Amino acid sequence: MSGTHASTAPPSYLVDTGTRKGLMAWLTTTDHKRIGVLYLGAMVTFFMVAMGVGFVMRLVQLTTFQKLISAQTYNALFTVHGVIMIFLFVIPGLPAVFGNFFLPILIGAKDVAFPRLNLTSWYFFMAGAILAVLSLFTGGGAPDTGWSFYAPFSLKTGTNVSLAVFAAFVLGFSSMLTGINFITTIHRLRAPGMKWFRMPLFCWAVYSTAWIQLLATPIIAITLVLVILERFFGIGIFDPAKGGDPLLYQHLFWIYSHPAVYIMILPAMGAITEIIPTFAKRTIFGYKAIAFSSIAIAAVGSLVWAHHMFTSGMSNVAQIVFSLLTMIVAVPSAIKVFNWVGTLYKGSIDFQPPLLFTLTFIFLFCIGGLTGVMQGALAVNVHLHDTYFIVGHFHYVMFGGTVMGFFAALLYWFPKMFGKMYSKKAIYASWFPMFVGFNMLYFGMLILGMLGMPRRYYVHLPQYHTLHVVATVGSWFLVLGLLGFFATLLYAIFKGEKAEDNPWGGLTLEWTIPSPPPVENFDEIPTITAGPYVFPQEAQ
Amino acid sequence: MTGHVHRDDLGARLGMWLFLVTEMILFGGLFIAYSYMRYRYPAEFHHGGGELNATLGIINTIVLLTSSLTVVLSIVAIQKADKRKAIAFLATTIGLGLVFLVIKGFEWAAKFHHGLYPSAPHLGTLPQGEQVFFGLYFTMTGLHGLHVLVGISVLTVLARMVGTGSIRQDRYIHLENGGLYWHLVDVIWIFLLPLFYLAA
Amino acid sequence: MSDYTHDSHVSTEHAVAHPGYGIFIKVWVALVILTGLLVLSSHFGQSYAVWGLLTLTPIKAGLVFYYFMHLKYEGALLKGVVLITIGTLLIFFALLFSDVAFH
Amino acid sequence: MEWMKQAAISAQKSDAVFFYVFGLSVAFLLFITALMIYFVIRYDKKRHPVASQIEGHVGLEIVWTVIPLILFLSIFYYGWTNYEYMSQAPRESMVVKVMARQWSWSFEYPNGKQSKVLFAPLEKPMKLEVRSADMVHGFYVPSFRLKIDAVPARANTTWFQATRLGAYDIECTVICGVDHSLMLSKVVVVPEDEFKAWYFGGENAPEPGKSLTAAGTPAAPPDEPKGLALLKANGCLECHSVDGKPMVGPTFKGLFGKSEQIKVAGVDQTVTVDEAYLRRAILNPESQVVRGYPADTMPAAELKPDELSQVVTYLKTLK
Ligand code: HEA
Ligand code: HEA
Ligand code: HEC
Ligand code: CUA
Ligand SMILES: [Cu+2]
Repeated sequence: MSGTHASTAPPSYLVDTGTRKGLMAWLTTTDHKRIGVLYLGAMVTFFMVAMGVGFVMRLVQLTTFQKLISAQTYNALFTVHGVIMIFLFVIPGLPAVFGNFFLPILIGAKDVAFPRLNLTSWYFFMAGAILAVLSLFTGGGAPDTGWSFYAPFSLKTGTNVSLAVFAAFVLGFSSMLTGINFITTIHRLRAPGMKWFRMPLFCWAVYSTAWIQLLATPIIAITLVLVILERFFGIGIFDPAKGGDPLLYQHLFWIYSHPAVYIMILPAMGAITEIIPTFAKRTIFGYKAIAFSSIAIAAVGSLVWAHHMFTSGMSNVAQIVFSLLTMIVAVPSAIKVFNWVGTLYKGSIDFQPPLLFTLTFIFLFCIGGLTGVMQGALAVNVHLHDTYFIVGHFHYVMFGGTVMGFFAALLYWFPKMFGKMYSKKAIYASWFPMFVGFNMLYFGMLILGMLGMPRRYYVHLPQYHTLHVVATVGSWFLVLGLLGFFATLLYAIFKGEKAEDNPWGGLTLEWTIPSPPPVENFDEIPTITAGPYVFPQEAQ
Repeated sequence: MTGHVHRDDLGARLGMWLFLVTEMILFGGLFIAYSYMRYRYPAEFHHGGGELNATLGIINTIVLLTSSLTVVLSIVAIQKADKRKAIAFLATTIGLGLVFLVIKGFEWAAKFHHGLYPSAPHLGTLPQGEQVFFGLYFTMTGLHGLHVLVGISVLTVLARMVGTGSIRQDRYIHLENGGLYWHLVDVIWIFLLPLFYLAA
Repeated sequence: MSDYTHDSHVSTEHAVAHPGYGIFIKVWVALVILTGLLVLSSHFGQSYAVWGLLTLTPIKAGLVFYYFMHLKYEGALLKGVVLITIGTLLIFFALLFSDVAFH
Repeated sequence: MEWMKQAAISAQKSDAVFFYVFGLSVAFLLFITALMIYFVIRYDKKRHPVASQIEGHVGLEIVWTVIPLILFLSIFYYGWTNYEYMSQAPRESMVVKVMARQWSWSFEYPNGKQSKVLFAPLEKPMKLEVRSADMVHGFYVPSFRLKIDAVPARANTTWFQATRLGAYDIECTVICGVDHSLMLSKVVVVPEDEFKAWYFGGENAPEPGKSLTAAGTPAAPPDEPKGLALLKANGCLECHSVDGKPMVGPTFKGLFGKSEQIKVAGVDQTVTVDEAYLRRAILNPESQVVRGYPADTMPAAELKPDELSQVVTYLKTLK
């Protein structure tokens, strides 16, 4: 790509400068920006696959595909869909792509603390991904337990659970190593004058996320090891036939997997917090409130896991404690939402695609969050648990939240990452079917759940058919919009206009360096003298 | 990057400690499982503990404690630029680690001999709580043994590095970090001893 | 060359005065004695054994952390890291027992 | 939606909380959305070229921390107290044992009577003790807004008091294998006297609520062989077909006299299916596992000797 004025400015990170060229240069890079792009490429690929799987599941629910796809295959489909989406996309998603690319730049550093470890994390990620794919075709075939691998079914089923679980274990390693790297980076590599409360809020979000990754991921790692040992040696800890307890499995699984949902959403919230001030042309409302709410989500988020087990037969005391804690964890999210809206107040708003996706994020996340609160109320949970309502809830938060946040961040930082600008009109045009389709699909699921449609069902009872059709048609609009979105960006990478260094008028450090950034980020490490969002009082 | 890396020993130790955080939580998950099950089956755990050889467990504790000591001593030696002593201390640690594994091996062999291993026909006839006890025993001591093995390998590499001089008085962060790992393995064993061997 | 220095360049914060051999040997003696006490307590019956487990074992672990692992000589950051970890584990235990203990 | 009308007290309790949270949620969602849209239009850079640099407002932060907190706590409290009511069965409840297995439900009443659908008298409390023979399953009656998991080696309890006559779906909500979505049954709520007539009416008492169950469980035709009826009653046909259709277990069609490849204690062998083989396969399925089928899926049947003979006799007729 453009390295024409190499004599005047340092070459961009996209230009090979070392002894290795082309693909090899990328696969051996320790540049945090290149690693971010490697993650991006890998994730888009897996994502497309999982998207296709989701699409096919909708067709099954139209009952048109039931001759082609057996019940066993359907069970494998939702397991694969869930595993890929969760472990290969939304958990690593924003930290691995944008955290890697922008965290060092945002705090004025030249790279992360352990660049080689960073590349190792990517290789762990790829190894896990490949194992996950292998598990589909080897052994007894694709796992059919759902992404939660509940014992004793996961211990008894003849499908290839062991390999899939091992893949998740390896992915967990990747996640932990990234967490170690980010915490150390933030503690040790901030530029002179970059005090904690002068950090952009995305860094706070990534920092909180990294702590959850460290404190929760090992629990899933050991749990998955136990599942494997159980399958191979029958150690009997989860197997009721040997005195084990399936509920212990559920506890251990959710001790990680609930905090994991905050691993997914926090960085997305962080990205949203960067975008709003830039387009409102004003400072963020309530900097400290947002920073501390990230920490609070990380802290309290680790304490609510058993709200996934209200109907499992655990003790009454535990039900009450966990329902209470679930309500408390919703407060910091509410604080963030109100501060975001407050930041729009008396701004001078420059409406651009990233802002559109940001507002979409807030709207959809609120629906997701509010449905979450409904499930957290005990009397309601006994009705909604394991129905399509849950499926609706988590698609709203994960897709409407994390993935929309991902899209917003991608639109915001795309010109910086690739030095190209996309067609804004095409983005607006693909937003519309995406938004309509999304709500048809997932609001349909919420209603289905309220009417008692259980999740993970290959065939549904006739009374649910109409809404299933609505949802499926919604998924077609959605996919249409998504394809438009990706086509636009892909086109822009190769044929887009050259982007300016600071197309949006942002104030954080990444906008002070060229697009795409040079290898070492900064010619000279900047000295920071003020907070991140200090716009001049007068109009520019 | 390599060649002109900016050196930050505190950063390196922070990274190592964060890694140890994950190790602590990893074993923490097992301790959680242990206490959950012990609460359910107090009598069976008592009984199961009686089947273990407490003497071997205690000897192994002393072995590991001593090996922990020799690791710190080797750091002190490096700080005093006493290369020969440092290597000697490391070699002692490695030796003690091997002793630990050998004793552990005998212990496991005895259990296998008595049909006390997961899925053994004999174990299947015992009360369920004892089956769980032995499941946990093999999992936890096994995972710990694996860590000892990794620790020995790491220390061996470190001893070599001391020999070649890449670890020396003004640059011994790798040795410190390797030592931290070894101590954590020791701490885990400190907990395993009363949970299993002294449970009776 | 490393052309930027954010704070103290080569940071060996505990470079001040390295502790000598003696202190560690003393700690080791203490650890062995505590192990002896632990074994002893387990001979007096179940409840002593449990109390021994709950008190002596953390003390032993604490000694290793504090001296062998040099926490004594580290700043607040690393001490904080360890405390956060232990706190998290304790909370996991407590919450889990809100289920197991009330059946 | 006829089928989702509240049919038990638990449904009223659950819905009350639901509508409370739902009302709050709609209000907040509309408020936030309206505010966002208004700000984006009102403070567009054309209308409002100079932004005000407001850094925050402590009072507001407190307001929007405390108000949601109070509301959330009220949701928790309301949800908890109503749930408390839903989970404490009255002392006089009739206790029904619910057994879940791959992939069927069965119910056993205090006097030993058994059924495949759950019969319940109107306006009388019924306590359910839910167990599982294999995997975790979920016992769910949408019209009662009631759910409890069936966990192996554990008895979970819940209760209901039906307030409406009718037949309501029972669904399994925890993924438990291929036919998870077919693990269905019905709760049939009948007037109390009709229930009593069946409950106290001995072995041949007609099942209550015939008209209601018609959709769910077809009544057996009168000339059905006794062996077939036993297969149905014991849930064998959940996994085996009599007409050659592939299901979880091997089909019974043409089984007798066929040569079968089996694994005995891990060793492959080929045997001819005779009467002894059938009896072993039924009473002790783990002793000889048919090749290509899961080893520990089939539960050992609990058949009396004469019942077993009838089953075997019937199986021989399936050419
Ligand atoms: C990104 C992922 C993500 C996020 C952020 C959340 C956020 C929340 N989730 Fe969700 N959840 C999942 C992903 C996520 N969840 C997944 C994947 C599952 C299913 C797993 C499976 O079984 O497969 C699940 C399941 C799940 C359950 C279990 C359901 C069941 O199976 O029975 C519960 C129950 O309490 C729950 C609750 C919540 C709550 C209270 C929040 C809160 O954090 C939400 C807080 C946000 C808000 C509340 C909105 C903004 C606030 C306001 C606008 C303030 C004003 C509002 C009021 C005063 C009412 N979730
Ligand atoms: C982020 C997570 C995520 C996303 C985006 C989706 C997207 C979709 N999901 Fe989701 N789904 C889950 C996570 C997700 N899902 C999980 C965890 C489960 C539970 C599994 C289980 O039960 O165990 C589930 C279950 C689930 C079910 C329930 C199955 C059942 O219970 O029977 C259904 C039903 O139709 C469904 C449908 C869809 C559809 C049609 C899409 C999509 O096809 C709609 C189209 C949208 C997309 C495909 C996203 C596009 C985005 C990209 C392509 C990103 C590109 C990447 C980069 C730029 C890096 N999903
Ligand atoms: C949960 C599913 C399930 C149920 C219920 C079930 N079976 Fe089976 N059955 C299987 C499976 C799977 C096999 C093959 C594996 C094996 O041999 O154990 C099998 C094998 C058999 C065989 C041997 C068939 C052959 O091809 O050799 C017979 C006979 C049999 N079952 C009879 C019965 C009877 C009678 C009942 C009811 C009392 C019953 N089964 C209930 C799953 C089931
Ligand atoms: Cu039984 Cu699902
Ligand atoms: Cu959760």
